[in-house]
Amino acid sequence: MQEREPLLVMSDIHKAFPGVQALSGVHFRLFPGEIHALMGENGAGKSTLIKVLTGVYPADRGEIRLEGRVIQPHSPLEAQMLGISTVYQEVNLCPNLSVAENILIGREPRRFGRIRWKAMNEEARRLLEERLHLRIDVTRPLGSYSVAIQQLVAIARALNISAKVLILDEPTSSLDRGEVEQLFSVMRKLREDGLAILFVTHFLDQVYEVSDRITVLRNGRLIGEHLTENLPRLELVSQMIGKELKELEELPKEESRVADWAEKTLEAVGVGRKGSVEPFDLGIGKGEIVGMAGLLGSGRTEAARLLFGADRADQGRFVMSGEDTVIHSPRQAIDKGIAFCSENRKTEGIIDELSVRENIIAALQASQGWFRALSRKRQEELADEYIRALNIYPPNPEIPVKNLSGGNQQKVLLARWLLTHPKLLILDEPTRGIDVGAKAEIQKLILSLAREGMSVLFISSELEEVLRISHRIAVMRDRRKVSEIAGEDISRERVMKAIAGG
Amino acid sequence: GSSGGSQQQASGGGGAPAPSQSAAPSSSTPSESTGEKKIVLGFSQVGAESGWRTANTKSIQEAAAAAGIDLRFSDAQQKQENQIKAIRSFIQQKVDVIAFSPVVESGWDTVLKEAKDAGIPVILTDRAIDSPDTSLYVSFLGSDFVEEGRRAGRWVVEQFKDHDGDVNIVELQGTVGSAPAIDRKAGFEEIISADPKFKIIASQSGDFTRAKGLEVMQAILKAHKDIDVLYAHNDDMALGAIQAIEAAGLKPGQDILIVSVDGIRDAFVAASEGKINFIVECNPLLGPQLMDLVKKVVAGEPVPKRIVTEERTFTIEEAIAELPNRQY
Amino acid sequence: MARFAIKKQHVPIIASTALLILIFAAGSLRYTGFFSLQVLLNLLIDNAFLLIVAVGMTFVILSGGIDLSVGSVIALTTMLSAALIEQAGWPPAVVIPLVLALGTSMGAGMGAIIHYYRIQPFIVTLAGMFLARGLCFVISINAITIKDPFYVTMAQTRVPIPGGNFISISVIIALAVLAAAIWLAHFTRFGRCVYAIGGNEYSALLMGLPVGRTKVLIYAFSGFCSALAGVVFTFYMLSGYGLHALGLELDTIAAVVIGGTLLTGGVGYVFGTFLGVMLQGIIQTIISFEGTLSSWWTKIVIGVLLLLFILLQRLLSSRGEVREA
Amino acid sequence: MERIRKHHLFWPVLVLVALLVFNLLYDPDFFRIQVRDGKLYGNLIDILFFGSPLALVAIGMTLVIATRGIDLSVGSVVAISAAIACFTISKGADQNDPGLVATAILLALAASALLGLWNGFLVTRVGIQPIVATLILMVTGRGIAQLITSGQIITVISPNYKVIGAGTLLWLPVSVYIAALVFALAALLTRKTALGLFIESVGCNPTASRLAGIRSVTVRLFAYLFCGFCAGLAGIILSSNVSSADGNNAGLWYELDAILAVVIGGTSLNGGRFFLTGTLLGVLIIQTLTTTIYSTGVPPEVNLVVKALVVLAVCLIQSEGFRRTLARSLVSVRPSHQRVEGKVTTRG
Ligand SMILES: Nc1ncnc2c1ncn2[C@@H]1O[C@H](COP(=O)(O)OP(=O)(O)OP(=O)(O)O)[C@@H](O)[C@H]1O
Ligand SMILES: Nc1ncnc2c1ncn2[C@@H]1O[C@H](COP(=O)(O)OP(=O)(O)OP(=O)(O)O)[C@@H](O)[C@H]1O
Ligand SMILES: [Mg+2]
Ligand SMILES: [Mg+2]
Repeated sequence: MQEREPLLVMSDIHKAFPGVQALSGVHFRLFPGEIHALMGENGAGKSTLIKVLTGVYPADRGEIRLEGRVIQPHSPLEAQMLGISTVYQEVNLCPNLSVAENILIGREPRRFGRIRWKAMNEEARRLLEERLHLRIDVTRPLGSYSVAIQQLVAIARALNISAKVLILDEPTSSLDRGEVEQLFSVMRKLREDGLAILFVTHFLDQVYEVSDRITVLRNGRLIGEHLTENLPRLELVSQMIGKELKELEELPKEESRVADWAEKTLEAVGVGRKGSVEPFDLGIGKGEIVGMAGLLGSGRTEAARLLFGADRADQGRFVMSGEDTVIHSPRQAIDKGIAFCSENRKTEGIIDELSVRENIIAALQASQGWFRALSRKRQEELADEYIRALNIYPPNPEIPVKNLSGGNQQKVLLARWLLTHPKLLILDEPTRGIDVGAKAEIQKLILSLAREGMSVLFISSELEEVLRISHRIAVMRDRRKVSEIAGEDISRERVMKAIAGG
Repeated sequence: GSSGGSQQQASGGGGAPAPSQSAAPSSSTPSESTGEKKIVLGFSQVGAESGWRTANTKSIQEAAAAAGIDLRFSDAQQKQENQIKAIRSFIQQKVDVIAFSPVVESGWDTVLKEAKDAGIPVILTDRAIDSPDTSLYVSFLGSDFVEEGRRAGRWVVEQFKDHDGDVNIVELQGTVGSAPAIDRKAGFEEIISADPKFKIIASQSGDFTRAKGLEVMQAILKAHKDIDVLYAHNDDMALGAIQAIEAAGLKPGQDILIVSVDGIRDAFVAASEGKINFIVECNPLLGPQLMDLVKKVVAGEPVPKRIVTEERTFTIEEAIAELPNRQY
Repeated sequence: MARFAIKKQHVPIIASTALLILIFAAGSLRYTGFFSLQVLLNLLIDNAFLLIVAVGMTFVILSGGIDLSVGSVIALTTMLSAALIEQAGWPPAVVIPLVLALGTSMGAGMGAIIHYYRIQPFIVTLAGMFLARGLCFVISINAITIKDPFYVTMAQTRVPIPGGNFISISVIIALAVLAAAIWLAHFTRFGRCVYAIGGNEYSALLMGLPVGRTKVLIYAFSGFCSALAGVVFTFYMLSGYGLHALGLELDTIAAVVIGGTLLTGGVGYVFGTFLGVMLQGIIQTIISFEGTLSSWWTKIVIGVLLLLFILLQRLLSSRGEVREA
Repeated sequence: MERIRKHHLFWPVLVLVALLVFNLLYDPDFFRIQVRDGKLYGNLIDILFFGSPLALVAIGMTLVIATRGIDLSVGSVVAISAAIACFTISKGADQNDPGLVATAILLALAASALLGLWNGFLVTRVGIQPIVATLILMVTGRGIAQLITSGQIITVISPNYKVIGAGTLLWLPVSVYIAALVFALAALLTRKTALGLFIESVGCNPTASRLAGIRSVTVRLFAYLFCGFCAGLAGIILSSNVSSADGNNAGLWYELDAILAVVIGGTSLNGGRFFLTGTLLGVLIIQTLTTTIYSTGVPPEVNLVVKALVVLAVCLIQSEGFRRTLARSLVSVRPSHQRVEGKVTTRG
């Protein structure tokens, strides 16, 4: 393996943004027929390296060679024509176009210049089904599907381009186990066909499962390139974080205090919405963490949205501290002490032009109203506090949030809601795209908040995570709540069984 | 005489002959006598862009009511294409006579041919059209903008005939490209160009409005120190300019002589205070004349191809005498 | 699943069509002479140029941009045609391609500035609007009448339609443009790329679509449509004049938006624009058939009719959506 | 220096200065300001004076645009407000009665605010696209204004009313104070309360704002209402200035100038970040340009060409890409092509 010529070589790449040196002197090699994991903390420069490679940003310095020849793509289009196919970190597709178009636009089947819609839909359907085992109506607009589906569509698009290099920037961040398996088998097949695959993820398991080689970045610098088999986990983590770290997995599992949870923060009784979620009952106790598990599209997100009033429930009622309440809008929910951190950070989360500070205080300020404005000083204090607590990088509250790396944006959203000190915190995929270190920190934070009496509804496609921190797990299947598993009963097998339906 | 004006009903329904599917040239030339059937007149107005125009509209509406003519009035909002549409719909409604004030002179041939083919006679009011085919309309009733400019010019020349040295003139033009602006400018220049001592030192568009007249004049007054005459293409601009002149510490009508066109009431008031020296009238009250014409056309009587409306000029003294009679 | 199932995206179009029929029926009941095919055909004849510009504008708006220069480009086209034909004596066979090329390149120029220098379309096309209108007056302040036999023929030829009705050649041009544009929007790569850019320009770029080229082409196409509309307008008016088509850009934008295209881009249909143009036309027709409105009431009634129509359209559309869900 | 150059107002200020310097070179007297009858008199004062109604409208427009909206009806609201005020005064027995004048002004302002609210209602509650919603009022509004004035120009003779648009206070025109006051009010409202944050966040990402609990409906309603109010105030100033109300022409094309000013000032039509000071600079640039055209005697037929070229120059110079191209072609080191750079431009 070692002796082969690398397919792609990036040498001495530098890239600076105003105020941040995102990449400094990075070298990177990619061999044909290998899966190469690019690792690093949030904001390490992974996505930036990929964007430099594909011509989204020009490099300040450095050289890129593909098959020995110097290339200088000026746009993703040129990169594609050179044989580099990319799935970028945020879902970068067009929500207004149909799924089929999103997969095939630019390469539609045509006859005499006329797009053959039937053939196109057919091809898209086939692609999704054969490669990713996903069966959906490909003529519907992409925007009507959940983030996970959108991510799969983006992957399908990239897979369909006959390329020499395939780049996947956190493609699995909101996929569940089954989908990830599916993706991996496709990736392995492509590897056999001689493709070079660059893969970014924060899931260590996944790295060790598929990758052949690992490159680690830290603060925009190259830390090292290793064959996967030669790099033990702990070593990888300490390379990423820059300091020794004890095994992350050993979070103190909460000894259950079931008795306390009799006092419910919020009870949903027969709450449902036609066409999205069947009526369900769910009560969340004070200080309790309720996990929600289920497959892709099982309706977890939609159930959570009902609890927050983001969509209006057309059946059932809510009870808060023993009294019936209405939750018709996010506004009302917030006033009652409910917070909701959406899975879709790009369109429903960050307010991209505004600064990190403004994004952090947005919800708190909204609940205080127009005239009780937080003073600038107070805002800065709060922002600084949470930037430190969540380790947001770069720690500058005044830069526009859109300039933050994906993981750091996610932390900003978390900060926004933590700041409101809600009674009930609904977290939909809160650790999406967050690095290992930070993930552990956030889990610890959630546990300690629960200990202080906050109720949490925790949704994640990473089952391990749900198992680890939940006191009780609600399982969704086909837009119905099918079971509830609590306390001692929680185990991987039981939950899996409930999810699969049996 | 005045008669009750409540004759106008909201919708048509009365006059038109039985609807036929085709718009092909029909032989039904307006042969009905004026006896019992009311004459239907389709009138397409330019718009309501100025007080002058509103007075014009009002005069036509009142005269139609008085003459017992069923007026179909359509407002083009200053757009030629709307006027063409309106004329098409008059043809469709089979009115007896079409009259309109063209927004511009050119571009009427096609639609007027359609009218001609449908056997509907057309009368132009207020402005002419430049078609070589004069059979497209039966008569043109209106003022002559060039002549108005000439009258203003003649007065200026007369005022300064004993004056040696340059006469510095500021001109406030109407909307760039509009017919009155072009013609009033041309007529004025035609006269004053005879003597090189008359110099137009600044000529800027004031869009026929008071606010613009004020703004433009204010700037011109700063750039030019000795202005003898202000020629404004309409009264509104002159009224705005007067304010600017006063703000500059000068006396309108004395330090700067002011000539303007139209003759609206406010201008007469200003003239009576000595702030406007000469007004060239442009008469909007064409209604009665138009209705006579319509009746004659329908009755098949011969009408002259060109009827110039009666228009006067007013010096300060004449303006003071006229002021009580001004209606608009 | 049924073959006749109505797609959610099509609801606004269907609602608009239904309303148009409704208004026509109401007009026919109220006014004599309204219920005839020729009234409908006149709608086309009188709005042929508006339809053509609106089609071009649809692409611009679909891409999330805006083009304020269209009215002025029409005026410039009429002026240039008139000056070249009547004053310079050039033959129409040279003049028409020339003005079309000029309009197209002006559009392309604006598109290039918008894309490469990242300046907001509104401001660039506003400058284009001032420039084109200003150039008209530089050519001549006066209106120039066109007497060229070719133009006169084009203006006055009536293409007979069975039943004794007729349309003009401009209508044929406009309908051809409409058909071509529908094809362009829905069956070509260019068209889909326009939708993609409107959906999310940055995403389109990352998806490897030729965003720059497409954007320049979009404005070039709009410029071409404006120039073509200018040619048709010249047939209609037989004159060149600097004040022609004043304020037409707003009528055009309104027609497009009423036709269901979202100003934020990415959503809408070219056919919707056709309906929007027809709607504006029919409101005009109703006003002139009404025949008793003073100038200000005319404006008020136009506004109120517009509002009523949009309210009804929204009502019908939301009903449709509910049923679909 | 670098900090100054990066400031978002750097280029608008530079353009304004360039325009003024051009004037100074053309006419050395351009900057001269005299005291005449207890008031300052000169071109610079004129620019402020004639710019103030536009500034008012543009300030309101800035807020609306920041919420990702647009208001095309401002010109019509100007006309309606002028018509109501003048009509009310003209019906009075004593046109100069301060009570009457106050009533007239209040009526006009209330109506304008109401019209703004109506726009906001159509946009937020009925869900009509802002451009169409306000287009309706733009068309109808002129009609309403003319209906009030019966299509005539209503002239009023009321020195008390005239003070607002043509009066002087401490050497400066009263209207300049009014514009300054409203500017201060808007700045205070948006920067000292949380309103500015809410407006920007609603304009940036309406969905995210709703989920963050911001009352986006109220915020947008307020923006339209405020815009209507500002337009109404501008209408009063304009009509008081010429002591008359002209339903057809008052405020004609104001919407375009106002939007232009907002855009020159650096606010994006896609909503989000807004810059009130930038808007003010935009207004001054437009007004200075107008005055320049008038006082340098540019023939009216090429006015528009000049305006077009200046507008183009203003926006090109604000574009970083263009400046780079320009610098490169001036230095002409090596012609290299434009790079795609995503949405990375930062506004400091
Ligand atoms: N457009 C931009 N403008 C300014 N700074 C940027 C921009 N894009 C990225 N950065 C900065 O560059 C650094 C690297 O970001 P990058 O997105 O490459 O991180 P990443 O390794 O992909 O992180 P994550 O795991 O969170 O996705 C970050 O500090 C980020 O704030
Ligand atoms: N076959 C399908 N598989 C998955 N999702 C589907 C399917 N068909 C439709 N969808 C869409 O996916 C969404 C599923 O709802 P929701 O987002 O609540 O699921 P979820 O359990 O949160 O899963 P995810 O992990 O995808 O977020 C719906 O909006 C639905 O339109
Ligand atoms: Mg990243
Ligand atoms: Mg989900």
